[in-house]
Amino acid sequence: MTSVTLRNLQKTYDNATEPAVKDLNLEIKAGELVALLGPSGCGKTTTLKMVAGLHDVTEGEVLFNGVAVNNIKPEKREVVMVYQNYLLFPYMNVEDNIGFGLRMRKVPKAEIADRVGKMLKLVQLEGFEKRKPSQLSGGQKQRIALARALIIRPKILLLDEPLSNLDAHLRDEMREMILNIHREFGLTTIFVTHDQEEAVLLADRIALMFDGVLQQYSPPKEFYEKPRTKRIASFFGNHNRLYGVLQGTVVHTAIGDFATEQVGIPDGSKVCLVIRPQSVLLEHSGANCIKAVINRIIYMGTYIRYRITVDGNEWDIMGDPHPLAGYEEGKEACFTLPKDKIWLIPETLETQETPERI
Amino acid sequence: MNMKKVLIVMLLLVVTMGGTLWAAAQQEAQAPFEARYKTMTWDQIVAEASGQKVYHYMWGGSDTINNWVSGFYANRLKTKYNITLEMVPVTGPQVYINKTLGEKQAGKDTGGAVDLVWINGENFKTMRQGDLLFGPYADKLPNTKYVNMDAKAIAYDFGYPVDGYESPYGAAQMVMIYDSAKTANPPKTVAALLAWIKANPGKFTYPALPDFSGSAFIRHLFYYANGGTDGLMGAFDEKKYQEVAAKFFPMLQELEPYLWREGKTYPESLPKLNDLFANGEVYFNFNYGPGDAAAKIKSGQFPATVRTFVFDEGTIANSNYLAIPYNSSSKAAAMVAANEMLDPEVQYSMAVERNSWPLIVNVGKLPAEWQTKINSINMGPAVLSGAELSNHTLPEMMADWLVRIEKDWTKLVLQQ
Amino acid sequence: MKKFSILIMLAPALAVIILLFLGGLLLGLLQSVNYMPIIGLNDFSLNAYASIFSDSQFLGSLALTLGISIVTTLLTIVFSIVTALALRQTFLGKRLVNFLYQFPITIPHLVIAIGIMLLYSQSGFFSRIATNLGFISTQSEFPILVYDDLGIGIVLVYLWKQIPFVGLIVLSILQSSGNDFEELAHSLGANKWQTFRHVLLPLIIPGILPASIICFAFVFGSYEVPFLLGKPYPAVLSVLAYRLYEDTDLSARPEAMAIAVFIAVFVSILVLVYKKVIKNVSGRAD
Amino acid sequence: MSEIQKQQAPRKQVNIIRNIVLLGIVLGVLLPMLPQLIWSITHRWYFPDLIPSEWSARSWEYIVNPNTRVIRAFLNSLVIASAVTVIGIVIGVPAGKALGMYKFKLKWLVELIILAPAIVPSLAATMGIQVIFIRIGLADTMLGVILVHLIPTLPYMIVTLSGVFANYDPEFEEQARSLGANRAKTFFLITLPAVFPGIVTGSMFAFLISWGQYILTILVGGGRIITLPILLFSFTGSGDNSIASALSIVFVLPAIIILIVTSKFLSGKSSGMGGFGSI
Repeated sequence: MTSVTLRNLQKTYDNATEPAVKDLNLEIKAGELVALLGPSGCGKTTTLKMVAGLHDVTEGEVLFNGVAVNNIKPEKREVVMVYQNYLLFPYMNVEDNIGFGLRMRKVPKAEIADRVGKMLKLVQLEGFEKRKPSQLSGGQKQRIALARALIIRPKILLLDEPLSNLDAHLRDEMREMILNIHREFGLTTIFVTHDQEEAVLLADRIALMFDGVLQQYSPPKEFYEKPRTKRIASFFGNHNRLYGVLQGTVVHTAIGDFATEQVGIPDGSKVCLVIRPQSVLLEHSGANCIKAVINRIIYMGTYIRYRITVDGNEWDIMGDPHPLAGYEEGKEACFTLPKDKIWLIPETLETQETPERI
Repeated sequence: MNMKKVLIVMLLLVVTMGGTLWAAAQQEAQAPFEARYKTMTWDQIVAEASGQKVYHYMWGGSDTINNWVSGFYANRLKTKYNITLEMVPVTGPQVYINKTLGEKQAGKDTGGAVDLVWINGENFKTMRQGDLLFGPYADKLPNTKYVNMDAKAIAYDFGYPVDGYESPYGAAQMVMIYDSAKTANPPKTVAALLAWIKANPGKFTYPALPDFSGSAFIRHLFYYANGGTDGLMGAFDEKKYQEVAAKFFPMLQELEPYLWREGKTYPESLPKLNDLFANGEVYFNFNYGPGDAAAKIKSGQFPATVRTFVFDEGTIANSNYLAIPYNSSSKAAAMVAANEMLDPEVQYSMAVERNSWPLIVNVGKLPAEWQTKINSINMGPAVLSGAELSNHTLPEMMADWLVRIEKDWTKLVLQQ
Repeated sequence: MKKFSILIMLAPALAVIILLFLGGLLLGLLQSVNYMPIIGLNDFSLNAYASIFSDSQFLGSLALTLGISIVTTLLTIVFSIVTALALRQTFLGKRLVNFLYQFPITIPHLVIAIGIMLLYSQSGFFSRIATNLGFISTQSEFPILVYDDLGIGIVLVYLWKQIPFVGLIVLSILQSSGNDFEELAHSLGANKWQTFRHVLLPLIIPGILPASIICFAFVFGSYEVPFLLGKPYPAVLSVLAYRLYEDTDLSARPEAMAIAVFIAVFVSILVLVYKKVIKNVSGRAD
Repeated sequence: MSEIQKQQAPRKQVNIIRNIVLLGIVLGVLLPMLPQLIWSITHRWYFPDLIPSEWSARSWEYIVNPNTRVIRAFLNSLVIASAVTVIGIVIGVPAGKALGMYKFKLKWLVELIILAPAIVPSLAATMGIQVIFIRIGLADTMLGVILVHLIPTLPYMIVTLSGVFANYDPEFEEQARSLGANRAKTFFLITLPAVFPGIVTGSMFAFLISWGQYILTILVGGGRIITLPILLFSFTGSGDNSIASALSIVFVLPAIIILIVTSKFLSGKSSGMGGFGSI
């Protein structure tokens, strides 16, 4: 079991002016399954390759179990990477592909055959030994690539966009397999993805990166409920905003005051109040209430979406799929923001970021 | 894809091709020149030549000669007779012989590619025997009056009767070439040269036969092996050949270890030997043109200290000729061009501009004005005087001998 | 309709190649067996073949031609891989070196033949340098690299032309997939040599084999360079064939044609064998 | 610290090897092209001098002298190579498209036939066909020379283009047509730009193969069609290094221009160089 620590990690490519990864600090516990999440070009794959030792580190350190591994060659790190496009060696059959790492370690042939057999069983592809990669489906290729990585019993498993090349139904199957394998082997696993849903479904913790900078590192739930910035909030989907100033536990806004339970933000801070559409209640409970005209009502099957305008911002609100009396298009209605569901983002934090893109 | 356009372009292409074929198929309606020229006056021939184009195939490896033929000579023909002369530079005579031969084989008896060639020796004999030459025409050329047409070295080309199927153009005589800065006293007999070669291993070679000059050099050794030219001047004689060969080839084989690169290889042409000589890798060179060394000094290929000599027992002399292929389409113009080559002014220019020496014309037969002019030419220290050359000439063997010597040389010397 | 339009699209190309090329080969074949009534050859005979195969000059030429072609092809493969591996990395002046590397593709053989002669002959530039440095005292001591027994000068010219041609193909293979496969192999525990041996080489070799075959065939049948830089004896097959074709004795022509036909058949068989082997080995039948 | 040094040592070594290879490339490419530059302005340069003892412009005077027809040979070469290239494009584009985009019966045979001249030397075929060319009057003509030059050039043109067409998506054309472009507009605005890099590479091959051709030109042109290689050959045989060098410099000029123009097309994936992998 190996923990991974990234300390002040920085990477600047030879022909680039801007670093691809900036001053990254990350603690990954032994046996943890962590997602590196972010839009393309955010530096997540670069980070993965620095952990693997495939890219040199410009500054900072990669530590395994507290020991720096910067100068250890990739083939000696016992870290193995599985690529998005599987990269099965086209001129080798399945058996040879899986056994590759063992052959490189000069493991006896009999043992290789034995371990390859076990691996094929693990990935449920027994009998495929002699197939060529060109005769395999995408999901099968992915499983072979996984088997090829696992057979060398790595300390750390790195997955680069493991599900992105698969069809929707294969994706579920594969996700199950990754989770099962992770559970069974207890491997420290880092995977890269641009899909927040995938990250949420798989990871113990998510490291979200924008433009080479780590934005937030926490369990998936917190990204929904406690995003550190508006941009993070946007990245994790639909949310509603309202701006105001915090006084004690109350946010003063142009349309009224809202109580919150959040602590730690200095008095008098300008804040952005954030709340998820499903957290807004369709009821009038006196406190934390908004009165607004319903612009549109859209029936979505499992729920009904209400669209209102709050202090110039468009809000979406999710309600039960049963129409509610008094909540009709063009009429004014009441919406309650439960104070434990309100999350405040201090406006100062936004200034260190690049302009917001949604 | 725009199929129509492609089709149209293809169609145009086919039409162009077809047009060319059709044009080529259109033969001249007039009676062929070869049926009429014998009864024509020279003026009529000159008149017919006007406007014709002559493709003159010749060896194209000398900038001075190329320049002279395409410049002075071609310009003169253009202004004087309205004849366009196109020099076609080739690597050797086999190009145009084979070309004419191929045309004959393919049945192209008119409109051949070649109109005028620079030729002599076995090549002439090959073309003559293959019925590839037009003629006899030489007696129709007015300027042959300046030449001793009856002299054996002119009336017989390598012992083969010319019979008017080629007209003389230049005289040639083998001269040995050396660098006076490296060899103060060159060996002036064949025997002395052979001794010198053995005393200075690696410093002598000759171009691989059938190179023209290499073959000429070897023939001097053949004469030497025979002890002179006795018995070699007639038609090929197998018994005589075997007798001389029995001495000749062992002599060459014995010489091989002392040659450049121990005789394992030979420069494949005279220019390669020139290069070796110019760079001091070998100390001797030779050339059929007594003025050639001077030309190479001028162009910088040879050092200024280069000199020439002839063997005391003499060196082989012969003549260069022009000939007209049987299927030339510009025979009249080719005749005019061949005649113009013997014009005193042209001969003078050849000596001065391209170091062609000695001249084929008998200077004594020329108008007095040109006699003085030609006699006053100073060819420089690298060129022997006309008298020195003419006092040391040896005759050529008939081509049959050459062919046999070359064939056996390849077998017994080169491939050993 | 579609069939028809495909035929039209192919027709011009096929017409040119079938008429000129295959037709030419057929005519050559007919002339080699002395049968072409249109030019007065009526006596079918295989004498030309009998005579070339019993001729030591032909056999010597064949050996020389094969030697030059094989050595050139093998060295081209080795050096194209070595140079492509070096060029793949980033370094100062990469653009310039890349540009230079493409140079030989466009430069005609003749020019380089002259350059090689001026550099490597015994009176050439390197010989002069060696003399001036005192390594040798006369030019005869300089190794014979041009007009030599082994065709070294000829090989040098072809290497100059072909290494970048094949090298660019290697480079494109390396750039399209080589990097990822290489990283993967490292992460699976292969060291540099193992990665090269088990990953890059198997990726490169099938990719450049076709180009190498073209190179081999080109060298085997080309005329210009061996004519300029070769010895008169033995000469490579194409020079020998053309020399016989040019012979003023027309009876040598069937032999010239026989050699030409031999070259064509030999190269064709080679390519067919290659295709067969490729099919069996890699299964990438196409 | 010591570990860092240990790790950097082999990398340095690799760099040294790489730099040696790079130096080899630079010298290897440039050296055989330099002697001509010096020789072309040399008057006397004997062994073992490292620099000529006398200089002269003789060779260049020879080149520009209209009598020597170097310039005309240059123009002849240019006309022939350009014609071969244009005809090559006209024939090659449809054939390349057919081979690159469609599957049809006997495709393997068509491919084999088209590739054959790239593998089997053209000398054999040209020697065979010469006698027919003489008979039908194509010998000694420009057209004849252009036709035989097509033999070795077409395979390269077609292979390059079929490689490009294989990567070409015909749905772009459909899209353009559905957006209102007519056939011609579709061809010029969609098809042509997409296959342009392939046409450039193919043209480059065609032009250069024709440009460097000696033996086919002499066989069919019979010397009457004088191109630069023919002049160059008669001088390399004559040992006049100065003129041979000057001629070879003239000979190489278009190649350098072509390289500068096409360089960016050569290395890219779109170049169709990959087409050679399909043989």
